[in-house]
Amino acid sequence: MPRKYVIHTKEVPNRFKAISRSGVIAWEEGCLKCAVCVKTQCVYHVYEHRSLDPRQMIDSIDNECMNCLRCVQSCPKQLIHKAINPEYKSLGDDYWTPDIISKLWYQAETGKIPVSGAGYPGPFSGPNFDSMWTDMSEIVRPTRDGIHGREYISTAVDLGTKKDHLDFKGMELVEESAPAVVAAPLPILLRVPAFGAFEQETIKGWARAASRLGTFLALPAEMNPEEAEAPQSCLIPIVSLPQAQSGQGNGHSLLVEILWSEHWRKAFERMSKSHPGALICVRVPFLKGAEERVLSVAKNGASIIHLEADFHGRSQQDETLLVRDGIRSAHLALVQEGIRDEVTLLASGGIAMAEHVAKAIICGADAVFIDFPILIALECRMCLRCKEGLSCPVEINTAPASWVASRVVNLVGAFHNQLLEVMGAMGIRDARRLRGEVGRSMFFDELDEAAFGQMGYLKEGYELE
Amino acid sequence: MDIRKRSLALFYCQNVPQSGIKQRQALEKLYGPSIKLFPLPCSGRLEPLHLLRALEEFADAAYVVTCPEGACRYFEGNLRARKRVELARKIIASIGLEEDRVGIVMNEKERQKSLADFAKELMSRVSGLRPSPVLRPRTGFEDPERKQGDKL
Amino acid sequence: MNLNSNSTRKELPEVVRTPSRFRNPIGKYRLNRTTDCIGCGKCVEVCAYGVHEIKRGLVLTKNHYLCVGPDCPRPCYDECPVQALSLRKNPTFDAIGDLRWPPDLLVSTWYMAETGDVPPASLEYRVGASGGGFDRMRLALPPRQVKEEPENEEIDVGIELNRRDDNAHRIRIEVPFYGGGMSYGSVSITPMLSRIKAAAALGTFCSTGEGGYPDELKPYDDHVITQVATGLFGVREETIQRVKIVEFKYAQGAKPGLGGHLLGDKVTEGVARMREAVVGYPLFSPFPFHSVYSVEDHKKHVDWIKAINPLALVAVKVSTPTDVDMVAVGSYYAGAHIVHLDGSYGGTGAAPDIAKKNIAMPIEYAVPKVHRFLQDEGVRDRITVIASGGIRTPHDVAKIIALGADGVCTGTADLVALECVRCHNCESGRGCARGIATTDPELMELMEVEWGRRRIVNLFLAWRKELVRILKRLGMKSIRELVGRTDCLVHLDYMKR
Amino acid sequence: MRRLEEVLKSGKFAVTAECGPPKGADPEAILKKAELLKDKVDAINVTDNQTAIVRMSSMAACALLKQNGFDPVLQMVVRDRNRIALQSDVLGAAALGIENILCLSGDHQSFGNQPQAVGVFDLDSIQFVQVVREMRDNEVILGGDALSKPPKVFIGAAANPFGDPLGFRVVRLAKKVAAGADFIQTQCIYNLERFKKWMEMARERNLTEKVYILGGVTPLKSAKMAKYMKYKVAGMDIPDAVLARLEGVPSKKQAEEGIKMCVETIQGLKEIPGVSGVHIMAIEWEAKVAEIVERAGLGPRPTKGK
Amino acid sequence: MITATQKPIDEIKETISPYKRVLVLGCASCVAECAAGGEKETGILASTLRMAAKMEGKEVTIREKTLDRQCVKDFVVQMDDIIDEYDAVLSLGCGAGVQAVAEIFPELPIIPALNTEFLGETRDQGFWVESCVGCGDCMLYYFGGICPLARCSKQLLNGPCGGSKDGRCEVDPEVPCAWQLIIERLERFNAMDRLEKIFPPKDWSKKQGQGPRKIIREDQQR
Repeated sequence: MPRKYVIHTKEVPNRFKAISRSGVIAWEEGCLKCAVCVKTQCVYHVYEHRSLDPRQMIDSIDNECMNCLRCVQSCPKQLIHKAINPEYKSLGDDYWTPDIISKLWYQAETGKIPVSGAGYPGPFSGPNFDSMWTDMSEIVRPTRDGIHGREYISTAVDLGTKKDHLDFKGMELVEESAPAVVAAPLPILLRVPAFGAFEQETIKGWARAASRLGTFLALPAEMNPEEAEAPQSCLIPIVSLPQAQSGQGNGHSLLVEILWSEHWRKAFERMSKSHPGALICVRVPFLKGAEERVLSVAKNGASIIHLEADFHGRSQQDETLLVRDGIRSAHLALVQEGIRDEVTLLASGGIAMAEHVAKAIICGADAVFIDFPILIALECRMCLRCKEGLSCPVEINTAPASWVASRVVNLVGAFHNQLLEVMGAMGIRDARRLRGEVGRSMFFDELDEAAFGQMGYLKEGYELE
Repeated sequence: MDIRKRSLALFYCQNVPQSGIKQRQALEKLYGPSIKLFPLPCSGRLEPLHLLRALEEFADAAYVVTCPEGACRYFEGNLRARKRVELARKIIASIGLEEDRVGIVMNEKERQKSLADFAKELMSRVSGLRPSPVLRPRTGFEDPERKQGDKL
Repeated sequence: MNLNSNSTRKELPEVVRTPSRFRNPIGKYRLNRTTDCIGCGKCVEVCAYGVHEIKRGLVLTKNHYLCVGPDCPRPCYDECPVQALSLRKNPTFDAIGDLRWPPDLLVSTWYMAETGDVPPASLEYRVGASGGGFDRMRLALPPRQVKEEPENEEIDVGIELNRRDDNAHRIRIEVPFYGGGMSYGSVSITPMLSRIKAAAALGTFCSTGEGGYPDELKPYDDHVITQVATGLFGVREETIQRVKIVEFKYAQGAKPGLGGHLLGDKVTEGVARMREAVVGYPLFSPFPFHSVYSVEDHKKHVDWIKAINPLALVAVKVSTPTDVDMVAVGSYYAGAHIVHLDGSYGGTGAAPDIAKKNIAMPIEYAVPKVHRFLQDEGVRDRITVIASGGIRTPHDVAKIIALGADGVCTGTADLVALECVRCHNCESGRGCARGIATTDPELMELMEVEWGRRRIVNLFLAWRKELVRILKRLGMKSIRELVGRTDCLVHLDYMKR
Repeated sequence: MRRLEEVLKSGKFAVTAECGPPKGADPEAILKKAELLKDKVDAINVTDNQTAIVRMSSMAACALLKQNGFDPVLQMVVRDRNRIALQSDVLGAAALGIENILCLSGDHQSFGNQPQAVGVFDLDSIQFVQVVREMRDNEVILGGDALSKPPKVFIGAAANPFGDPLGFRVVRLAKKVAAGADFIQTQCIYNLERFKKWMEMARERNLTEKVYILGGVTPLKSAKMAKYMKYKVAGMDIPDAVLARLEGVPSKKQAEEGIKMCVETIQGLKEIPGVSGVHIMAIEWEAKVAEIVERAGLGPRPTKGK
Repeated sequence: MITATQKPIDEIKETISPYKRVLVLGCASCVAECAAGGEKETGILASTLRMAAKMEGKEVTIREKTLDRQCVKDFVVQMDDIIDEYDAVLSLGCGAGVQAVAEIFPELPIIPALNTEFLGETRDQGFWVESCVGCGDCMLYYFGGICPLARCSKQLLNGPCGGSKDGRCEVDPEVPCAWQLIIERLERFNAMDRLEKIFPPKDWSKKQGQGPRKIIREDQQR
């Protein structure tokens, strides 16, 4: 059994005031100044802690209110109203919802998993990963009690080709020159996001986080920090074809990523020569028919394939193609071809929450890259201002590497714990066993059709209520 | 006249037409660092201190845009904002700053203006002001040294 | 010992109007009164809902929340001689609730808990806004003249819980629902007593949850379901012998596949004593029962209870995995009287967000699956199927019964009756700021047992009334006739036009 | 014996008038005014910084009048002096031979030309009446210290039958009587009906048997003055009919009409049981007092004293 | 409560002009109730002064802090840690607060920013009126709960002066005649006889005279 993998987290405060859902509007004029004012009774001390941050002009009353409405409901002159904080509403977009963003902030700040009471408040189901449920069972398929550490659940995964048999030469095990697999203690790899107001310092921080977590950070080769600044073995340089031909990339890499193109083999061969110690991952964009391409890449010698969707978890080409289905098709294609274990399938794009990690793996990925979450961990609001050339409201460019690293460790620590929660509930002790386990999951389309498909007939004259 | 030569802190009620995040960013792109936009759940949330701190920290002028009179979701938020703005104007006048550095514009019931209309109107209105004597040495919007997170 | 339940129908309790504990109840509308008001009292006179009040010559709009808005037949704002009144939507209304419990549902539940009646038409009290499941299903009611509608008095919404025909108690509940488990510790004794006293008044039951069986509940033993969960907190032979129904909790909808978790802050002295634990330390229930890894193990569990209390009904509370149907049948063969399916979208307790929505299936899928499977197995008539996990309205009750359940368990609805606003902060700090899910002595004072009892009774009387109305429209005399009648339902997404 | 007390005690209808001291140190000014009233009135009230405007002190003016053969009534207000000064001034006045003191609250300092002044109001007017009575009758000052020689003064107080609330006005009169007032001079009477009512209430309480009430009158010079008094002067009650009557005559004749009305009022007062005299406050119009007295049939005054 | 109003800004600027590092010190008690010296007003004043200083090109440090109560030394000493950073304190406390702070920090100039006005009640939104003079010998029983010392312009104890008309005071028609109110109230509960007696001269020594007044409760003392 591998050594127990624990991510040590500690609270790392925000640099800016986090934006939360609530807003309080309290008229001061006409206040009766009650001796026992509802404001002083606030369980969360919102009014006592109220302050104005003049740099951001943020009034903390919007950020600290927890929406219990007691002040609204008890003020004798009804001087207090509730609103939804407009800054909150404007966070992110339809995919990166304010709820997801603020929960990511929370995890990066505290390293804790988000917990709340009173049931699930969200939609019945939704697109992509939102229309999946994982399975569990209480009696006939016993689970193990791993969440609180009473039993060990392994999240480790192997990247590379897993041999389905051992080669012997006489009595000796054949040692191969190149490493067949690289181990990662958890199925989460970091990746520098496609855009963002980050700097070299930020990348340093991400690299340190990857190193502390024992995982990897994929980054364009030209961003590769100096050796003194970050351990090179945790970096995955992303090398373009011209770069590959000029022999770029660092010599210590265990993994190198190249981009798929018509001529990817050329780059692949060039890299294999210049980086004999590294595994080469081929990144395949998630386009229509991507599974064919994945298959062909696999058959042509690549041991790691990275299926890349856009940051909303869709095909870059066609918005109706969802990464969930892309992973499933690629996985199934490999299975059908009988070469599933010869390649590692990585997925990226739209992995926003810990549940997406588990679900992507269930759909067939071995591990996933997370990109924007490691930016959001740095308080990014997904406002995309940086894309427009506007200043970053949370000045990510000024964030010190140590802070960046700790925030990302916290986030991944929380993701890891949530993965344990899900695996524990499913009774799965090893992340490698989770891959492709669609039998341990449920899909909305099938369930809904089975349960309600027959309920479409309205008899003449009947009324709906 | 280049209307971007003075900086404006613009507080606005989120119920002002076309004041979503897209429009807001478009304005920031258009006017660059000379405008800073602050959405409020209601203009009545604004306190005089918000205006003063904006003037103190980064803005040549601080204005509030509200819903039309009688159309506040919170019944009287904009009326309260008006009184608070009046107080802020008195305060800055008392130290010799032009009253017009602070002001309130209420939307009109009949012909509702958008956030962009207000931004344009106010940017041109404040362009006539002399540089704020409070912002010396002139630091612009993006100076990270300005941190005075004191209590409201 | 009386083995037969009392077959005569119990008298219904009376509605005692029980307004909000807070000064300003939240409603959908607000009336604004300008200073132009001349205090003539016209508004007081025209309003049929008691929104305005005149006191010492001063006219006050005291009960904004009772205003029915544009539906009002005689709007005060039209009749005011000086136009001092205007109607506006309450701005706070939009800031409460969520997709499962949108503001309309919260406010209408509060209305029912206050008045014991369904709210005026301006409030949507039947479906939520989650966009699927119950919220996309509608009851299909026959044209009025087609079926003969029975009299209200003829309609029976009660159900029998023991359908095994064994030696255990015959128990009939007067409404097709009982209270789901909320542990002592997750909530204080006040809501617990309120719920159990309400259950007693309504002729039904309420579960203790897994936190033990406080002495305060003793007078209501006949209406208590005591829970045996994986943590076995406060479980003793004596408590099992006290009750008529014992519930095994294998899993719960709030966090399927996970054990209960009580944060250290909530483990106060009383809670620690009850659970035989240490003050201030968090308590985790293991998952699952480590003694139960098969149906055979499960049978041992049931036999254990039967040895201690041979007359008790055994309920088995399980979650909704893919093989929920197998679990249900297994429970039957192990000797359970009730299988209680707790869907993944329900739950009142604190749970990791990841567990709330992603593990196990919603109750809407589980019930028809189980119902069909039990029918195929030929044992559907021998076991009572109780559904829970997202039952918010009387319409949800009717729908889930039509999908194949016999009855339901309520949880969140009770809390909403007690003025939960669904801020979801039950778990943090001192617990519920509104004094419901808290063990903080100061916050507990925000609520009184009698108030809570009345609110819950009122809510469920309103539900009952609504169920009677629905059955009457369907031409059914008993709620049992509705079980499995999916033909009474239409799902909007599959509706053929 | 002092003239005023003597006239009143003899049951005759008394006549007093008011004289404002000059805004200067000239003794002639006050004497000149008094001269106009000589033998027309029984006593002359000297106001104490009336309407809170600084003038020659009432005590000095009274002393001058006394020296010149008049019977002055020293008006003292509690606005400007605390109890020490008030008591010492009472003793001083008595020593100077001043025999009548009218104890008043005084117009509020904010009305005059020294609005920043502190209002003392250590004693109120009723307490002051009581203090003077104690000094005179029991020969003690406040706190009980004995006096070597008590001030033998005739104690007056003011009453305003037109102030609100009417019901309490008589209570207040009763309190002044109980405190020791010997005579009462009232606010200017234009509303005779209300005055009659007030008198009736006073009679019911038997107050007219315990105190001499002098009705106050002020001749109106013009409609303008009437208006001013009606709307601007505190405690005045000028019925609309009075104003209308003045306005009904050409402005040149208004002064004459005012005097006529004043005379009529005095005649009316004479008819009211319990009214012991009239107090004529001809503000800066002392020259007309003689005419009013004559026309009201009050002259000549009984001659006595000095 | 004690009411106060802020001094004109010019006067405040003048009085703090010699100092480079000024702490603007609010008080969350009475003066916060009357919107003169609470946390909010303190923030506004500090901001205003900083702007004024910048306009004059002065290099000064002005920061704000609000104590729960300036007149209770236990709260004042909480500033001990930060007080060395300042040359002067601009206090938005009442006169008592200013002096209590001054006593704790004898080496530091404590400058008042408020004019302490009176003991008052909140009559309406933004409207405070004097209702007690702190005479040390309460007579409200006799006067039906309305104090003529505080509310009659002439502090009359034995009934209204001649200027009371239509229930208004002669000094200011905006002000109701206290005596009118007293009489109305006493009539309402048939207690007019309380006014029949003559109230003797007030013993003012309880209000002022022998230096600052003191209250000593031995049972409360250590």
